[in-house]
Amino acid sequence: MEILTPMETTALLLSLRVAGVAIALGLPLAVLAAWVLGRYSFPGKTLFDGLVHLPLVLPPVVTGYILLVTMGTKGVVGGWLYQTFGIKLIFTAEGASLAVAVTSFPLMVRAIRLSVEAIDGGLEAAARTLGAGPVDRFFTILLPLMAPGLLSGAIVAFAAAMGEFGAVITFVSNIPGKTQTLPLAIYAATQEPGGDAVAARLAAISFTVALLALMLSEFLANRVRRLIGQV
Amino acid sequence: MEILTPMETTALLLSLRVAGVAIALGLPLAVLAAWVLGRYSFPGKTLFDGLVHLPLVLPPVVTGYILLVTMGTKGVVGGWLYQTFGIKLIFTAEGASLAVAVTSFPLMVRAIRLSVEAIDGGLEAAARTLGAGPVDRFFTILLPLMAPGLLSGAIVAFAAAMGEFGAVITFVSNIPGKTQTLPLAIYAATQEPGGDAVAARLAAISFTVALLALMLSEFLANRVRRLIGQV
Amino acid sequence: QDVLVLAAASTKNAVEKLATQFKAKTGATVTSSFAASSALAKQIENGAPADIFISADLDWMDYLQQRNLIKTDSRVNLLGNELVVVVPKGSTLKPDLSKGGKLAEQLGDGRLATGDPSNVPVGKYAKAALEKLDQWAAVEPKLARADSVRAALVLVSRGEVPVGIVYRTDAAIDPGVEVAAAFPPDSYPPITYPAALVASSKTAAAASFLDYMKSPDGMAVWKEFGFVPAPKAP
Amino acid sequence: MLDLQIRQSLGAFTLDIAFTAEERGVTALFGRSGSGKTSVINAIAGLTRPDEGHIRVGDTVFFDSARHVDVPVEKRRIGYVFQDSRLFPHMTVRSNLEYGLRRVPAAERRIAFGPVVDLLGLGHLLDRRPRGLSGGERQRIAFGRALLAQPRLLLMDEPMASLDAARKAEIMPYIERLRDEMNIPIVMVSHALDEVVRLATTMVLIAEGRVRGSGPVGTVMGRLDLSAVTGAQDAGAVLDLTVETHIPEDGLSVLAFDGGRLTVPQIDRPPGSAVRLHIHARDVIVALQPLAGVSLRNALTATVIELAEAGPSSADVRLAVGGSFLIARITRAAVRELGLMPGREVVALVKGVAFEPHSGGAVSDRHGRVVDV
Amino acid sequence: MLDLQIRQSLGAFTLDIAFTAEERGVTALFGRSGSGKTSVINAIAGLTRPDEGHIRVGDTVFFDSARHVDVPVEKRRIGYVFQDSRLFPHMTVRSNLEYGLRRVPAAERRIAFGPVVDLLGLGHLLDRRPRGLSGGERQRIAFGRALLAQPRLLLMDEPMASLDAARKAEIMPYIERLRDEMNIPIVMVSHALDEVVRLATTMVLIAEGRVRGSGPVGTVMGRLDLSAVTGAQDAGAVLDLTVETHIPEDGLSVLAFDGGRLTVPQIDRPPGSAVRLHIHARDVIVALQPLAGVSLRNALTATVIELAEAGPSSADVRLAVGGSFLIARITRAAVRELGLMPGREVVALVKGVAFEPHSGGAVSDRHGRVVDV
Ligand SMILES: Nc1ncnc2c1ncn2[C@@H]1O[C@H](COP(=O)(O)OP(=O)(O)OP(=O)(O)O)[C@@H](O)[C@H]1O
Ligand SMILES: Nc1ncnc2c1ncn2[C@@H]1O[C@H](COP(=O)(O)OP(=O)(O)OP(=O)(O)O)[C@@H](O)[C@H]1O
Ligand code: MOO
Ligand SMILES: [Mg+2]
Ligand SMILES: [Mg+2]
Repeated sequence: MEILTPMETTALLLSLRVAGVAIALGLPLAVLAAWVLGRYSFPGKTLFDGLVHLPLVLPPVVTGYILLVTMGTKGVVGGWLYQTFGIKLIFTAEGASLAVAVTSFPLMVRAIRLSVEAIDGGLEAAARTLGAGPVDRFFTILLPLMAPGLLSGAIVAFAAAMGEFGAVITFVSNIPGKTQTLPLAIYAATQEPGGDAVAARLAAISFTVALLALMLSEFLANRVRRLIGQV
Repeated sequence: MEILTPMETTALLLSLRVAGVAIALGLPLAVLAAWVLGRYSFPGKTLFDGLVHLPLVLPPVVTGYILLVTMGTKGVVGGWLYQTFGIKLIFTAEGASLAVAVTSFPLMVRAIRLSVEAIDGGLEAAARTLGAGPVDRFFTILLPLMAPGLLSGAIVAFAAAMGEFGAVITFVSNIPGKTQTLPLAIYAATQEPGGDAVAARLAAISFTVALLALMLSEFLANRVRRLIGQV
Repeated sequence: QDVLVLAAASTKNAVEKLATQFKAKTGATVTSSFAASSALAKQIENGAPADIFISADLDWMDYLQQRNLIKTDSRVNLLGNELVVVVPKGSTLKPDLSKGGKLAEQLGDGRLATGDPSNVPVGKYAKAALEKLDQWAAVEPKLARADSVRAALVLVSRGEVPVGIVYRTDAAIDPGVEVAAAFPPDSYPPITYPAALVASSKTAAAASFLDYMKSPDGMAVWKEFGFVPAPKAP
Repeated sequence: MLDLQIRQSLGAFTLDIAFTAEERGVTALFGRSGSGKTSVINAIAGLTRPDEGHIRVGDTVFFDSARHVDVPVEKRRIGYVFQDSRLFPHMTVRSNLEYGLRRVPAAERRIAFGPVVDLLGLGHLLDRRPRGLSGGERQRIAFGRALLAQPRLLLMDEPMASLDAARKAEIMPYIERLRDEMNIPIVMVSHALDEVVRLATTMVLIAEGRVRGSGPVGTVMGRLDLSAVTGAQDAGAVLDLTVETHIPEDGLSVLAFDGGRLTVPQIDRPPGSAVRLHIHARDVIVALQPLAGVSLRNALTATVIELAEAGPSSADVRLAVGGSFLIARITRAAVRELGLMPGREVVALVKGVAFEPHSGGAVSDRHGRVVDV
Repeated sequence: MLDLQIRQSLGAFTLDIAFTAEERGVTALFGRSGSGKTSVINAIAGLTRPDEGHIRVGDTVFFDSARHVDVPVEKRRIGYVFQDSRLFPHMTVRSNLEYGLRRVPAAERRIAFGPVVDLLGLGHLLDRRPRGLSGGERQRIAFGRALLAQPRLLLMDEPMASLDAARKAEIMPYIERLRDEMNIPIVMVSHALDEVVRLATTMVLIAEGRVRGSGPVGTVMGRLDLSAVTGAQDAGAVLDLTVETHIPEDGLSVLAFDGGRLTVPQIDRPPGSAVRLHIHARDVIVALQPLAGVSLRNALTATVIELAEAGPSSADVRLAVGGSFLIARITRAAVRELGLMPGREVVALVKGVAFEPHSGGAVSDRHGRVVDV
């Protein structure tokens, strides 16, 4: 028996790509948001924090629907993107990335923010006396020291991205080879007679991928911790 | 216009209760898991970590399905619970709590684990020289110092619990007043032509609740940080 | 040019088989995306580049038609289905579908699984049928409202509920359940799966695939999966 | 001119500090634990913000509440050696050391990497990370890091508390060079009077958040009533002298002041240089007439000015030697036996090895003031 | 008996330490920064695990690699005052202080809360949290916390480095009481020779992870070749004496040893008590005959034993006084002028105020050994 059918391989690879792109795009923004939330006070901070968490609070289908309305080719943003750059997100893998990026964003921010808050302010004070301005300090002190949280946030977001269903199917539908990620394939399998076995196998694959990602992240986290002198 | 129909009020209260119970039950376990994962090494650690993350990786519907199969009255565990204690989880609010507890569990563990890892080992060493054994240290040193992470984990889990759809509807289905949480009501609304307005209003309620929860958590986190001497 | 079909999830196997056959015949590739009818309709509304929409009920097709998002002249009632009562395999329960019957009592402290009558098509039909049979009021508090036919079916085949109301097509593909009774055809509005070309579709092959699905060859495939021809408009 | 006047509430503690000091030189903040020393230098660095007041160094205004000036820390270019070392845990020792250096334009780099590393004995640690370093190692790195940032003003909070005597002896001359050759003003906190006396030009005594006395080290130290604050063990006086000649064959130098001559271990300064000596009260012996056949090198004619109790059995004798003062701590039994009283002419004897030489930079600030609060 | 023999790799650094010390008393670890002192006490505490060796205190085996004994830290009941204070940030000062105390059965509590708080001057801080406390305040709390845990052995890593002289002067007698009255064995790291001499019974010199010399403080300090390690400034000798009589009217005490008598500031010990004096080399003056009319209280007949260079201009003269030894640091010019050479009879003069008295617990360990590596 082959382990994966071509369709399943496609779904797996697509999931990896979609999740990968989502994390890669979301991470810098998440770091920025976490930094701002973790280190500064400003009016409207709680509202901003609330907006960051919104995708977590809403059922994913609703998030997907909001994306559909705003980022579809008829939507405000999506329409502009389409008219101006010819970028089309709906029904594309890029759109799937956007959907999982949005739903996993709060998870990244939370993890990274925790790391930012745990960093000893005394070190930043020391860097200031050594002439480092805010951006400089951000890159030379905060960013390296938040690396474990960043990794943790990335991995949890990656796992969530691998499992995201509602937002994806609602925004970019369920097109094999284009937008049918593993969770959608699992869903599709449950719609078929005797599909449970297939669904179970796909779920096992998901789990294996997540396990590998976790192993990688543990390994990296240990290295990072050694690098930043925590071990 | 009234702000909420009776049905919506019911759904909101139910959501709060379901999420609250889920966090209350999940938190101690999450703390335990985070402590073990953050402070100790043991064979099978990655596998354990993987299992903790499983609900994040799998589409919620699949998680709900797994719960149905295991915790339903015909399931291995659920059957035993039912036979032995007459506890029935399926189609009940308790079951909904279980479902959201499971899906939000990895989020709690991640946040708390980050906090555990950020605690200076030197403090534990000091506590050891003062005669504190592992459990003693856990309660007197680690637990208070991980409080910000615990809060953060709880709030993120609460938000996710407020938004969980797939696992809930699959495991306990959608019974108004018993298991129809806000997301289920929102989803139901979006499935009807012209239901968008209702869905939007319910989503706004969700958002408001989440915002309030966040404000509360920020407030508590600041107090906690003052209490544990970080500010 | 590929044809993209957005179809209600319950039509998945049949549509895929039709697509394979169509490709063998014409060489044209048909891709399909299966999801809830509501999601698909909204995707079309928001600019999804689809060619054909197959809805599980009339409401969402009407929704698009009102907004001029489908080619009205291409709209057809493609299929029909039947509403049946299923029980877990081996169950001896004989559902009482008589007018004013005791279905609710038969449930005991169990529940009746079906789609959510507020928004899932199968639930709407079930509600109509039970109302017609004067059993709705008794059964309603005992509903387990699933978000899809499949989810309702799982509850039955796992034995978590003693009774479910689903389409015959779904009942046919789940070995864990057996059809214990069928609702009288006049007890609920005809179950209709409408199909149409999407307004923005520019693919010539789309029309011919739609035609193929309506053709006798196509109908044979539908039948194979338990669907019945569309009921005549009342 | 270092000109500081600040008022700041820290919880229940209030800081209310004002002093001025020569810009060139070392200002020592001296006071008991919890008196507010760290708080003062935090304000100078800009890490905390006084409620009101001003902080000026020469022409530069770092802070002035009246004029709404508050230069950000990173623009002040004030080096700070923290009481806890605050090394960056994720960087190697080398990167820590270079952190400030790299942020200074090459043209403004006067303190070079190599010499600092050598001075501080950090060569073998450069590729390590802070974790696992010993307390003294961390402190030396923190010192080097602050130095290499080419500060315009250097703050040091007990920089040598965790250093052994030998390392201290190596570092002190270097701080002198910073002060004298590089003209970097330094404000330091120290509990060790020998460090203060050797390095400081101005001394600021702080108690309970207020200045108890400030001025040139010689003036502050020579006041008997402050010795209670400075710590009984370390009472003594400070003399400013000029190098007269060297006796290379004995490794000695002869120093002159208006009260006479002192022979001390050779000082590496050309004749004519200004030099300061801290003479501990317990190193001064009082005799009624000059002695012979004894290892004491230095005999100065002196007049008893004042007697004060220093402990249950001891007394401090303030002696005028020319226009300067010395303090001798002797037993009260000796006071009685020798019949010491104000006005009495005596000989003050000091061992030649008792001196800790302290050179330069001191002459100019003789006009400093003493503030009583 | 404190019996320690460990070998441990720490990165590139290797610790290879063996020494024994009297169980009753203070063992001082002395050595330069990075020599391995903290590493040794970490091993004693059980915070790191030696690769091999053993650590025993009296009958208790804390660690023995051969016998696979490794008592967990929390079971050792060893108090540890860390080099960094490691206060619990989330607890008030009071809770910090009580942390260890509460974990000891009431019956075993010999050190009470109130007196420790008073001694350390912590009363006004009890309700504060560690954040914002000054360096010295933190260190005092850490000390109190370790004490109140009623340790069976107390480890202190530079406990007084950040304390001012006055506070130090208050705390030292307390440590003496712990040592003498409560019989708590203490192992301390210190860079300050005055602390070591005053408090320690046994001194262990550590350099580069190895023991350079160990034994009773008097023996170790009296060796000229070790003064390079202990720091040139602080060379000196240690005399063990007996209180002979007190002269209350002068606040003086007369001490006797086989080399004669010394008059010192009054010591609070009954006649007959054993007492130790550290006599700094620079406090000893050499004369060819007894002097009159001078504030020097103490003249001892001595014989020059050995001369050694101590610096470019100074020499250390080792003197035999009865069966004991003194070291005098004088200029080489004085050596020449006085014609000092081994065998020469001289008078050693010491000022009465030069003494830092150190009482008790020292007589018993005169048989200690000196180890050379
Ligand atoms: N885990 C470790 N990894 C590598 N090197 C280490 C480790 N622990 C200690 N060292 C090194 O061992 C040496 C001894 O360190 P230790 O802290 O014992 O010194 P110390 O004598 O206490 O010095 P100080 O007086 O400066 O505190 C130092 O050079 C230190 O860098
Ligand atoms: N943020 C704060 N909140 C409350 N009290 C504070 C704060 N900062 C400092 N203090 C108090 O102010 C006093 C002065 O503290 P500071 O650190 O300046 O003392 P210090 O003179 O440096 O003492 P040390 O020699 O012990 O380091 C201390 O009693 C301290 O507890
Ligand atoms: O295919 Mo449906 O929309 O679940 O009836
Ligand atoms: Mg301080
Ligand atoms: Mg150390």
